[in-house]
Amino acid sequence: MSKTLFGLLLRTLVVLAGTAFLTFALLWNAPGDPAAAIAMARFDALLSQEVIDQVREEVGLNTSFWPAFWSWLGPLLCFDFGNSAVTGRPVWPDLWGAMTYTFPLAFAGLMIGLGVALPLAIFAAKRPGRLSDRIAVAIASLGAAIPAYWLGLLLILLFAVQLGWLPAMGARTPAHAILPALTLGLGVAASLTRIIRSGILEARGQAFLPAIQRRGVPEAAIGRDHIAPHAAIPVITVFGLELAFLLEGAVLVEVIFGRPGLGTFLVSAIAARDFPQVQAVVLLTALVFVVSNLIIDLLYRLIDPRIGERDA
Amino acid sequence: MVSGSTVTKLALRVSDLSAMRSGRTILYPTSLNIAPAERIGIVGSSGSGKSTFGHALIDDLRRQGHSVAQVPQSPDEALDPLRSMAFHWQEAERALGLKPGTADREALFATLKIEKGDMRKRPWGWSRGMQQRFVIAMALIGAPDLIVLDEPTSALDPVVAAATMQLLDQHLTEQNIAMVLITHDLGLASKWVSKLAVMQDGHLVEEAATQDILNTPQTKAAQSLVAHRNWMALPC
Amino acid sequence: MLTVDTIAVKRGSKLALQNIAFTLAAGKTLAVVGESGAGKSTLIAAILGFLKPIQGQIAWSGQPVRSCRPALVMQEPRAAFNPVLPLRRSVLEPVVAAGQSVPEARIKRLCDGLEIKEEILERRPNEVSIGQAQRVGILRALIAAPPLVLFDEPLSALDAVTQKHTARLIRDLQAEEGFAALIVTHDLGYAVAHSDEIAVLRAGQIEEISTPQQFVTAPKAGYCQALRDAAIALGGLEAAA
Amino acid sequence: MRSVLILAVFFALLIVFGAALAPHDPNALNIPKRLSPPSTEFLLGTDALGRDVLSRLLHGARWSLGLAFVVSLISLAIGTCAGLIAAQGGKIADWVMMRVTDTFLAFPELVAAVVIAGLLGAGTWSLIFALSLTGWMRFARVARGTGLSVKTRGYVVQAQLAGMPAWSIARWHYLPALLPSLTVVWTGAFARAILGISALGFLGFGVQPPNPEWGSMLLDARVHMRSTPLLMIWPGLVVVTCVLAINLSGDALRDAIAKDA
Amino acid sequence: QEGSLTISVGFISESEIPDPRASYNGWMSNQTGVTETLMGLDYDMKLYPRLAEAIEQSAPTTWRVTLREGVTFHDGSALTAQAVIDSISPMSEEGHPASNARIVKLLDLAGMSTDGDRVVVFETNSPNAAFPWSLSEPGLAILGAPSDAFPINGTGPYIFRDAVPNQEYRVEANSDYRLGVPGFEEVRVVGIANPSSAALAFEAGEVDMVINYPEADFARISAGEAQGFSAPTSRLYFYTVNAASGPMSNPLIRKAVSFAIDRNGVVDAVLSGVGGVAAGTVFPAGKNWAADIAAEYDPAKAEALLAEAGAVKTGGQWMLDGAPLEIDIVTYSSRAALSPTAEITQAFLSAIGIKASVKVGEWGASNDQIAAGEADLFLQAWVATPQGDPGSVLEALLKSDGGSNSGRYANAELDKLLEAGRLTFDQDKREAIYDDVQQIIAADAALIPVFHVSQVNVAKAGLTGYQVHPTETYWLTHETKLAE
Ligand SMILES: Nc1ncnc2c1ncn2[C@@H]1O[C@H](COP(=O)(O)OP(=O)(O)OP(=O)(O)O)[C@@H](O)[C@H]1O
Ligand SMILES: Nc1ncnc2c1ncn2[C@@H]1O[C@H](COP(=O)(O)OP(=O)(O)OP(=O)(O)O)[C@@H](O)[C@H]1O
Ligand SMILES: [Mg+2]
Ligand SMILES: [Mg+2]
Ligand code: NI
Repeated sequence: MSKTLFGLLLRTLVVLAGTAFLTFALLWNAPGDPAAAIAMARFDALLSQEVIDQVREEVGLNTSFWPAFWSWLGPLLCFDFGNSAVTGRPVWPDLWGAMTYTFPLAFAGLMIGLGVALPLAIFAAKRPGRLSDRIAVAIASLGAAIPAYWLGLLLILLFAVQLGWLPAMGARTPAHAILPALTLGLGVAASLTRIIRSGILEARGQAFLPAIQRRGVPEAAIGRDHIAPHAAIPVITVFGLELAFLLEGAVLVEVIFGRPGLGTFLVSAIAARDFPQVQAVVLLTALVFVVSNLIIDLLYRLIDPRIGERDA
Repeated sequence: MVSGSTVTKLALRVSDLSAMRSGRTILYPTSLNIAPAERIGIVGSSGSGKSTFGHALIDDLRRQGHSVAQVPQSPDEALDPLRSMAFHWQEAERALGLKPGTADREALFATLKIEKGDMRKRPWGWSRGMQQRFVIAMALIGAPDLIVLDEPTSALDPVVAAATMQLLDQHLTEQNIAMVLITHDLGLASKWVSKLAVMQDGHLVEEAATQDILNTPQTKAAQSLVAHRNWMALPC
Repeated sequence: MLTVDTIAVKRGSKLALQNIAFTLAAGKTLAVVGESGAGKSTLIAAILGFLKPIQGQIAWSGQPVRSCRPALVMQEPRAAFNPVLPLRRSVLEPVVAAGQSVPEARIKRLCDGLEIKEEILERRPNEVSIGQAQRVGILRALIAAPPLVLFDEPLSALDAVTQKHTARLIRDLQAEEGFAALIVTHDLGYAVAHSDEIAVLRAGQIEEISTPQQFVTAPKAGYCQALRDAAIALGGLEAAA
Repeated sequence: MRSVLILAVFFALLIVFGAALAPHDPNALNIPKRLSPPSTEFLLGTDALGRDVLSRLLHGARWSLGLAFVVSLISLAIGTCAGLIAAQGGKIADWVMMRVTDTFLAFPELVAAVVIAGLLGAGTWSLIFALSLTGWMRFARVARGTGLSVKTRGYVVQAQLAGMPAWSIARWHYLPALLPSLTVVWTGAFARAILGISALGFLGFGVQPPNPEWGSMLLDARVHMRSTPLLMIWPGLVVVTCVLAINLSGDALRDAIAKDA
Repeated sequence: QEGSLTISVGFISESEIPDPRASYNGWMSNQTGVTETLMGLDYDMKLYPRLAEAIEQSAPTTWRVTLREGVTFHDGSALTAQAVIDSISPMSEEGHPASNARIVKLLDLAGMSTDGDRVVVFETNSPNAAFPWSLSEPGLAILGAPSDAFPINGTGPYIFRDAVPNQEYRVEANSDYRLGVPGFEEVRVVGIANPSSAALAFEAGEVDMVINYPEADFARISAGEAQGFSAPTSRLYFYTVNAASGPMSNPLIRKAVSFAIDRNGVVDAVLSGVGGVAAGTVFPAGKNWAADIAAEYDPAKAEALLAEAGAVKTGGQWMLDGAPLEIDIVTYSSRAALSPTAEITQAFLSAIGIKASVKVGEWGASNDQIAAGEADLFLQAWVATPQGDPGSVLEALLKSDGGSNSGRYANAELDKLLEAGRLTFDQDKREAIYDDVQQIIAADAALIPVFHVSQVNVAKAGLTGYQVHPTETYWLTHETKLAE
């Protein structure tokens, strides 16, 4: 137990350190003057060099790479993300605020995706190659094919402008999350549908299935108990990857729907070269990926304990 | 469990079963009658179409509405590597409409000497012979019209194989069940079945009482099988 | 020469093998018999290095066993073949890996001996019968003339005629090429007729190692007796008794 | 399978000959005729700068389809290799590979884009580089996931015993098992690449203005959504049709492969 | 006084709350009428006393500001000379929430003192004609002591209520406002980054007014019930020229390029005709400081100038010193109009036979390129009069030692004039100086102005008392209301 705990800690640390360092180093060496970018973000206007130099001094960009890196890293070890270079306010409360918008949205998107994908995939896999299959897959693929901003704007046009059923912009009430979650979810649904369908078809070819059918086990139970676990291995992989997609997708969706959130937070932070903010988001996403990867690994082993056994 | 003697079972009949795979006929039209509680052995050289015939037989009978239990030739074809043995067992019980735990598992397992097997493990956590016996045990839960066993003892050592055949014999008699035993082992067949069907190249070439075939095989296939019955009499 | 020096092997938390020690010289055959679940397949996995013994050593002339490119005939015939590839591809793997050219003559000879048509090598594993798959497995194991071959129930799915011819092929090739063979089998008749030594495995331990002669005439342990009786009861050893 | 081939040929033709079919210079401005509706002169109308939409779409195929194809293939190759190394290479390789994947996944694409644009300069190569660099991780994860379960199969054991080289085992035993899920991921990556090219174009590298490219045509048209909706509909339709077609053919390909199996 | 107004705006600066003086400019509080400054800029960009009643210069470095009578903060306390000093002095205290180094530098104060209750005396370190203009800077809001009820204790017609970072900024009416009762009980400002999304929100009735409405949709929407507002601001799109090397170091070629650009065409194509006005000079025509220089489009003259510069046209392509005349244009992507403007310029240049390429990158990267001489033209967008004063931006961009003179333009005469402008206090004399400055810039094409951005706003029918302000610093006054 303590060994797995240690392993978990190590893997988290390595990924966090890796991403943090890489991001910092790349951002630092990126073309353009970070002080100018920060100044632009602060004043929303171009400014003379003196003001920029002043900003540079203020946010500690007048040092070289390593001192800058350490002075950011030092407080971080005490779980202090530092202050934003643009607003001068602590990063953590704002980041937390952004998360409270993004995570529920991402979760809702994932659920919608799953809710659409599962029935559709099962329906499609019933008769592979037939018209019903083609139509179901086409519907699902549409989700991936329609660019998110197209879909988002269409949804707003239909449900907010034409029908007036749902609010279009902002994030004040839970109802505000419906359209963005739908936009996000339909994108997720597409790849999920296709991978689930593919997984089911793959699982259908297993040699033991005829015998189980002859044993008199009902079709539904076979699907649930035998096909689903076999199909699950590629599916959970993709499911985990959809997390990455969700965070990426959130960037667009949040902009379209005027929602504050991690996406908006990150985009403006990068544009403004707001190192502490960028780093905080990167660390957070890295953490999400480590944890999700860990869960995926555990699930693999749970579903198919042969995995990992021969490593021993 | 219903006592077998009170149930009168019907004769089973399949006619003109055939099978094509990858554009090749691997089973030519074949018919077979199985009297109630009759025990028929299907023998033939490897690749002669025994398993194919077995599958076709089961599918056809099930289509006719008979209940048939099956023991496939390889446990890989019978067990889902991702589900535990306990799950398979419960699933088989449920499929027969039994409440979980009603089947007399302990007795079956004891006779088959797999009582020490860990039911929480998945099939590949058991040795192949153990898996095969587990599949046989599953086939013996209910009281179907027919049990089709495809090489049930191929992975078993003689001690266990003998015990298994005895258990099977007893179950069939008690429940009045017919059996089709697919085997390459004439010695085995001679002991446990009353009628033999010999297959060759997708045809059922000879069908007669066991002793008749052992004593006076008519076709070349049967003769060859009879000639090579066991090791010690190795002629070559 | 294969040396197994008092090994113990764990499977999960259970001790599946203990105190196993024997040697197997080139050109010799060791038959391993024993009840199902005794640990025969586990022994093979351990020899090939897929399971690490928790104690003891296994070596081929002082080297790790895998370094001599041993061959294995698997107990589950179809599992040894990639389901999406024609059998020929899998069969040729040992040859390709060794960088040799395709030994058409040898394939022909093996096919003849195993009584399989060469044509079935073009099929995929689920398009052949299990007995055929088993023989293709043997073909694959023998194709590159390995110095050590491990057979896990090589004849279990074969009819008596094919069994005999297959057994003879293995014996002939062994005589020519001098590989060491370890054969796991339930078939006492086969063990007696075709091995130099018979090891009886029971509950993870070797109960007895003896020559076939001793095994038939003067079995030491009670289990051997039981095996023989059962074999007779099933109809296998009848004629010899 | 045939429909897939027809489609592939069609796309290839579009990439190669699309530009030649264009009735106008895709970059020729015509301000007096800006935002004109479809007419015989401009079959699909003109954009805000008076350029012919049809010609821009035809020229854009090279950028959008061609680049997306290259990028998704490179990602596929890198990702599959990485995933297989993780699955096949033992515990340490797996650990290292997966941590690298996590790191790349967590690493914001935007940062990568900004930096690569700066380091390599704007251009097709840095675009391909950036998109591949941020696109391979999905393949790696999928390849590893399936690879881990294939690893336990008997035929892999046999191949190892035979002493087959690792790449050959990967090629012959892992790849066929991976193909179905990889094709699904690949078609997804293709779609993402089409849109990704335009997203990165906005960061100032890759396809430079005035070169036409579907994604940025779509983005540019957004402000005209209500007044000149057709402007947004054309590139949208083209992107949707292509991505849809690619998705569907991916599935057909998958089924064809599975049937062969 | 009733009802509520919801305004959508591209982004809501987070730095306003809780102290609009802090670090950066307090635009939102000023725009929504929460805070007021001592001086103000009117709609013609002329300076007027706002909280001040009068401002006079008693010595080159001494400014006396007399406050209005009877002004109170939202919490009821009186605006006194001491209150003004208390509001400004923390800005130079490091670590104080109001700390604002930029404004401190702008003011460059040596000291502040009171002369009675209503007069504040400012002492600057050096003579600075821009000082009164600096007092209109939104960040120089005069605030009373904050309290829980009035976290931003301003003096304006609206009282700050609450804010959700990045999302919403809400104010309520100050019924005690000295000039009259404001027109709305409540005003909400919501942030919608994407203009198309904002337009949809407007159509869905979720917002009543959109600041920076998509120009392309302006004609359609204002043809319906909605009202459109559009007026030029001092935000200038212009080309910085690489005056140190390459073809642009030749003033004749610079002028030729300037003549080759049809600025009205640019405004039509890029801004749908409403998003800007063609720029002949640095300041928007008709407003304070603007010299009378019209935007000229004359391709023939452009070609004549090229010939005069020694270029020869062969095969429709201008050649200079035997090589084709090629111009590299760089710009950045953060403002949507930049890249199409550059593209059109490219087209206009090629129309007269000059080959041009466009590279869209980041502002910093593009700036580096022009500074390194790797590009010839750098399209940027600056607010030409950040506090209404004309000097600072021109000095930064064009003085030979200017901090943002990335094109390395150098002109001794211009340097001298700009210096004089900063030190001249008489308004008429200053105007004359900056007129000369603009003439030199135009004659030498020291930079190439393209257009002044118009702020394009849309509101629902009936909004009165609202105008677009040229520095975008003001939205609401107490007079802004919805007519029934
Ligand atoms: N993967 C596994 N994990 C845990 N235990 C296992 C595993 N495989 C086999 N065992 C156990 O190890 C013991 C020995 O199994 P093994 O497969 O070696 O038997 P065997 O002698 O080959 O039997 P058979 O003749 O039936 O094949 C059995 O009790 C079995 O349940
Ligand atoms: N899918 C298929 N495509 C082509 N031929 C097939 C296919 N399946 C089986 N066959 C062939 O059909 C014949 C009969 O196969 P079957 O499995 O019934 O034989 P069997 O008698 O059970 O043999 P064994 O004793 O070896 O199990 C074999 O020759 C086999 O090669
Ligand atoms: Mg068979
Ligand atoms: Mg075994
Ligand atoms: Ni013979």
